[in-house]
Amino acid sequence: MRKLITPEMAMTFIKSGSRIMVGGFGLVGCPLTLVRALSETGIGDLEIISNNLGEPGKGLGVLVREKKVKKGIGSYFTSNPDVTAAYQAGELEIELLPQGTLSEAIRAGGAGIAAFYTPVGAGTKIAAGREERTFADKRHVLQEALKADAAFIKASHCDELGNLVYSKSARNFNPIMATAADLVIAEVDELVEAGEIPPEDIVTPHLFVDYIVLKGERGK
Amino acid sequence: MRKLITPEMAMTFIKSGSRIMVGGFGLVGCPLTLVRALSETGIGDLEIISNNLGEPGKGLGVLVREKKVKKGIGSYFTSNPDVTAAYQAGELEIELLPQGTLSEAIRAGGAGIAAFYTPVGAGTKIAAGREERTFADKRHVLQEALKADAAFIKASHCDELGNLVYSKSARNFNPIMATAADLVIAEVDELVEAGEIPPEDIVTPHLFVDYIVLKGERGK
Amino acid sequence: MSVKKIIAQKAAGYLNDGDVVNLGIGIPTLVADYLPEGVQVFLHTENGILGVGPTPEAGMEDQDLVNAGKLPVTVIKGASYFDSAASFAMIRGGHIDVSILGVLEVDQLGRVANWAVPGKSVLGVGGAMDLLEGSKKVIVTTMHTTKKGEPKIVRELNYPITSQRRVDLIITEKAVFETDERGLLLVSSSENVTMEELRKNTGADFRVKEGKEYEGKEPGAGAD
Amino acid sequence: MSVKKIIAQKAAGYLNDGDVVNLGIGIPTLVADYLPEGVQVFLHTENGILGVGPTPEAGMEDQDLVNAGKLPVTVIKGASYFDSAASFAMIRGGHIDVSILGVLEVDQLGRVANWAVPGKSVLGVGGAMDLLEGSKKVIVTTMHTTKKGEPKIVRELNYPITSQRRVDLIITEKAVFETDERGLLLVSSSENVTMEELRKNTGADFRVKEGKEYEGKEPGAGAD
Repeated sequence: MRKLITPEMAMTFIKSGSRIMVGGFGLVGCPLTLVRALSETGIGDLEIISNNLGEPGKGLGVLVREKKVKKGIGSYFTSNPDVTAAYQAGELEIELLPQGTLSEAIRAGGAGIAAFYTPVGAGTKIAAGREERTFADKRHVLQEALKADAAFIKASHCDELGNLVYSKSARNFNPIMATAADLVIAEVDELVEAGEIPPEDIVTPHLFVDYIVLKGERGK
Repeated sequence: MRKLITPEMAMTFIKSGSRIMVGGFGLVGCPLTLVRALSETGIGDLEIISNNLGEPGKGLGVLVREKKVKKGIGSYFTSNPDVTAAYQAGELEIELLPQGTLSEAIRAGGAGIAAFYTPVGAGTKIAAGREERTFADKRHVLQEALKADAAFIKASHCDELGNLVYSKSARNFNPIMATAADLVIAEVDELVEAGEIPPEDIVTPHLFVDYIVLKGERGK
Repeated sequence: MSVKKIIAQKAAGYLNDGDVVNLGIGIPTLVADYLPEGVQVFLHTENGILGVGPTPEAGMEDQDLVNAGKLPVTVIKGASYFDSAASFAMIRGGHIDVSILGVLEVDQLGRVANWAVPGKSVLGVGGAMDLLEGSKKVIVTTMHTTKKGEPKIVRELNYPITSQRRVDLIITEKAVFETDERGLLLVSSSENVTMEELRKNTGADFRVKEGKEYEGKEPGAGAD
Repeated sequence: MSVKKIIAQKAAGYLNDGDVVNLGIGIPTLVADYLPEGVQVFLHTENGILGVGPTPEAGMEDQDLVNAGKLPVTVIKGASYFDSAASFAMIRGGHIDVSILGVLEVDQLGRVANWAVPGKSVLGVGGAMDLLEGSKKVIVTTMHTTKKGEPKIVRELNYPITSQRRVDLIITEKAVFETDERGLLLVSSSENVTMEELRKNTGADFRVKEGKEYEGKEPGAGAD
C-alpha cells in the first residue's frame, strides 16, 4: 500500500510551529498512536485544533504537559486541569468556539468556503468584538474557515487507496478534519483491499488522505 | 410504518405558490412518482429548486409544460428546450447559480447557516450586482442559504423509522434537500425493518424525514 | 423519589411520541427513565448519534460508543452515526425537537446562563450555545434554588448568558414556568408549595398563566 | 488518429500517477483512453462519484450510475459515492488535482469562457465555474480555431468569462501553452506547424517559454 508509512516517518512531515488538527471527542476517535509519535519528537510550539486537549497525561494531554502546545483552538478544554493551569500561567493561548461553530469552520476550510454567518453565540461573551450581521431579523456572527498544515485523524479501517470508514461515535471530528489540512495522516485499526468497502459506505474518499499509519505500530 | 403515505395523500400537504426542492441530477435520483402525483393535481404557481427542470415532458419537464412552474432555481436548465422557450416567453423566471453554490446554499439552509462566502462566480456575469468581499486576497461572493416549504427526495431504501440510503450516483442533491425544507417527503424503492441498515451506513437519519411514499405507487 | 427524579419525571411529561430529544448532563439525563407509556423518543447526542439507548451493563462498554458527557452508551435499532459538522447542522438547523438542559441561572425573560462562571477562566462551552440557539423547544430542568438557598431564577443573570434565545419551559421541583415575550408565566406549582413561598424563592417577577390553576397541579403529558 | 484524439493524447501526457482528475464533456472525455503506461488516475465526476470507470457495454447500463454529462458509466474498485454538496466541497476546497475542460475561448491572460453565449438566454452553468475556481491545475483542451477558422485563443473574450482564474495549460492540435501572470507561454508546437502559422491562428500575443524548443516537439509524460 503506497500510502502506508510508520508513525515515525509521518512525523518527518511535521515542523515546530505547525498548526495541526487532531480528531476525537476526548479520547474517543483520537489518533493516539500519531499523538504519541509526535510527543516522542522534539517538535513543539504547536497550534492544535481539536475539540479538547485530551486528559491529564493522556492523548493530547501529553503534549500539553510537555509544553509543546502554544495555542489550542477548540470548544471544551475544561475537562483537562493541565490546560487550565497552563492557560492561567500564560503558557498556553486558547481560542474557544461553540462546538458547532468549530466543526462548521473546519468543514468550511475543507470546502473552500471562506467564512459563514451563524446565529450561535450572537449576543454572548464568546462573540464579543466579532463582526455581526442580521439575517431574517436574527443576529448572526461571522466565522472564518479553519485550515491547518496537517490533520491527524483516526478511522476504523481503510482500503489500499486510502478510503476510510469510522467506528460508531469515534467518527466525530475525523471526517471533516480529513478535508481541511494540507497534509492528512490517518491512523487506522485495519487495512482491507480496494473494493472491500462498498462505494456507498465510504465516509472519507481517498482523495483526502495522504498517508496511513497503523494503530499501535511503532519503531519500524 | 407510521410515515408511509400514498403519493396522493402527500400532495394534500402542498399548496399552490409553494417553494419545493426536488432531488435528482436530470432524471437520475429524481422522485418521479411524487413529481407525477404533483402534476396530477391542480397545484401550480410553484417555485422549484432543482439542478435541472427535467427533460421535455419528463420528470419536472411535465410541470414546465403544464405551466405550473413560476420560477426555477438551479444550475443547468439548458438541456430542456421547453424551459428556454418558457423563459423567453416571459412565463418562467430563472435564478441560475453555479452548481456548487446551489448545493452549498441548500446545505446551509438545512444547517442553520444564514449565508456564506464562496470564491466561485466572483468577477463573472453570474455574480453581477452581488455583494463581494475579499478573503486572503481573493474575491468572494456572498450567497444566502436556500430553504423550501417542501422537499421531494428519492432514496433507494428506507427503514420503518425513515432512515434513508441512496443508490450510487442517484444520491446527488437528495441528502442535502432532505435537510432544508419544512416538510420532507421521500420516495423509496423499498422498505426494510429498523436495524436492517447498519448505523454507520445511514446517509439521511430519520429526523429529517416526515413522510415516505413508495415508488410507482398510485391511487390508493 | 429524589427531588431530581421528580423534576425529570415532570419534564418527561412534556415529551411527545416521536420527538427527537437532546438531553444535557445531570437532571436531563434522568428524563429518559420516566417516559410516559406509549411515548417513544429518539435521543440525539451532539458527538454524533441519533438513537442513544440505555447505559450498558458493567463490562459491556464499547470504547467507541459514548454520549456528549463522554459516558458509555448503547444504541437502539435504527440508530445512526454522523460527524460533528452534520450533528451540529441538525442542531443549528432546527431538526432537534426538544433539548432539555441544566442551568446555572435563568433570567426573567427566560434566558439562560449555563456555560461560564465569572472570574474563572472560560475554557469550555461545548454544544451549549448551539443547543439553545437551534432546538425547536428548550426545556430547562433545575433545582429551584442553589444549595445555599439562593434563587436560580433571577431578574438579571449574574453569570454570562449562553444565548439571547428564551427557553420554552422551566421545570423545578416547586413549579413550572412557560415564557412569552414579556417574561415568565407560572403554569403550575407543586402541591405543597404556596404562592408566597414561590415568590420568595424566585428572584424574578412572574405572571400566572391565564386559565391555569397555579397550585398543587401538574400538567399532563403533552399538555403544552 | 483524429485531431481531437491527438489533443486528448497530449493532455494525457500531463497527468501523473495517482492524480484525481475531473474530465469535461467533449475532448476531455477522450483523455481517459490515452493514459501513459504506469499512470493510474482517479476520475471524479461532479454529480458525486470518485473512481469512474469505462463506459458500460450496451445493455449493461445502470440507470443510477451516470457522469456529469448524464452518460452511463461504470466504477472501478475503491470508488465512492457522495452527495452534491460534498462533491463540490471537494472541487471548491482544492481536492481535485487536475480538471480538463473544453472552452469557447481563452484570453491572453489564460482566462476562459465556456458557459454562456452572448445574446442568448443564459440558462446553464453547471459545475464549470466551480471546477475552474477550485481545481489545483486546469488544463484546457481545444481545437486551435473554430470551424470557421477563427482563433479560439483571443486577446479579449467575446463570450462571458467563466472565472478570473487563469488556466495552467492550453493544449490544441497545433501547440501547447503554459500561462504566467503576464500571459501565454508557448511550450511546444506540433511538428508540421510553423511559427508564422501559429501567430496567424492565435488571436493573442504569446511569448516562447525560455529554454524550450518551440517547434516539432511534444512534452513528455509528467513534463510539467
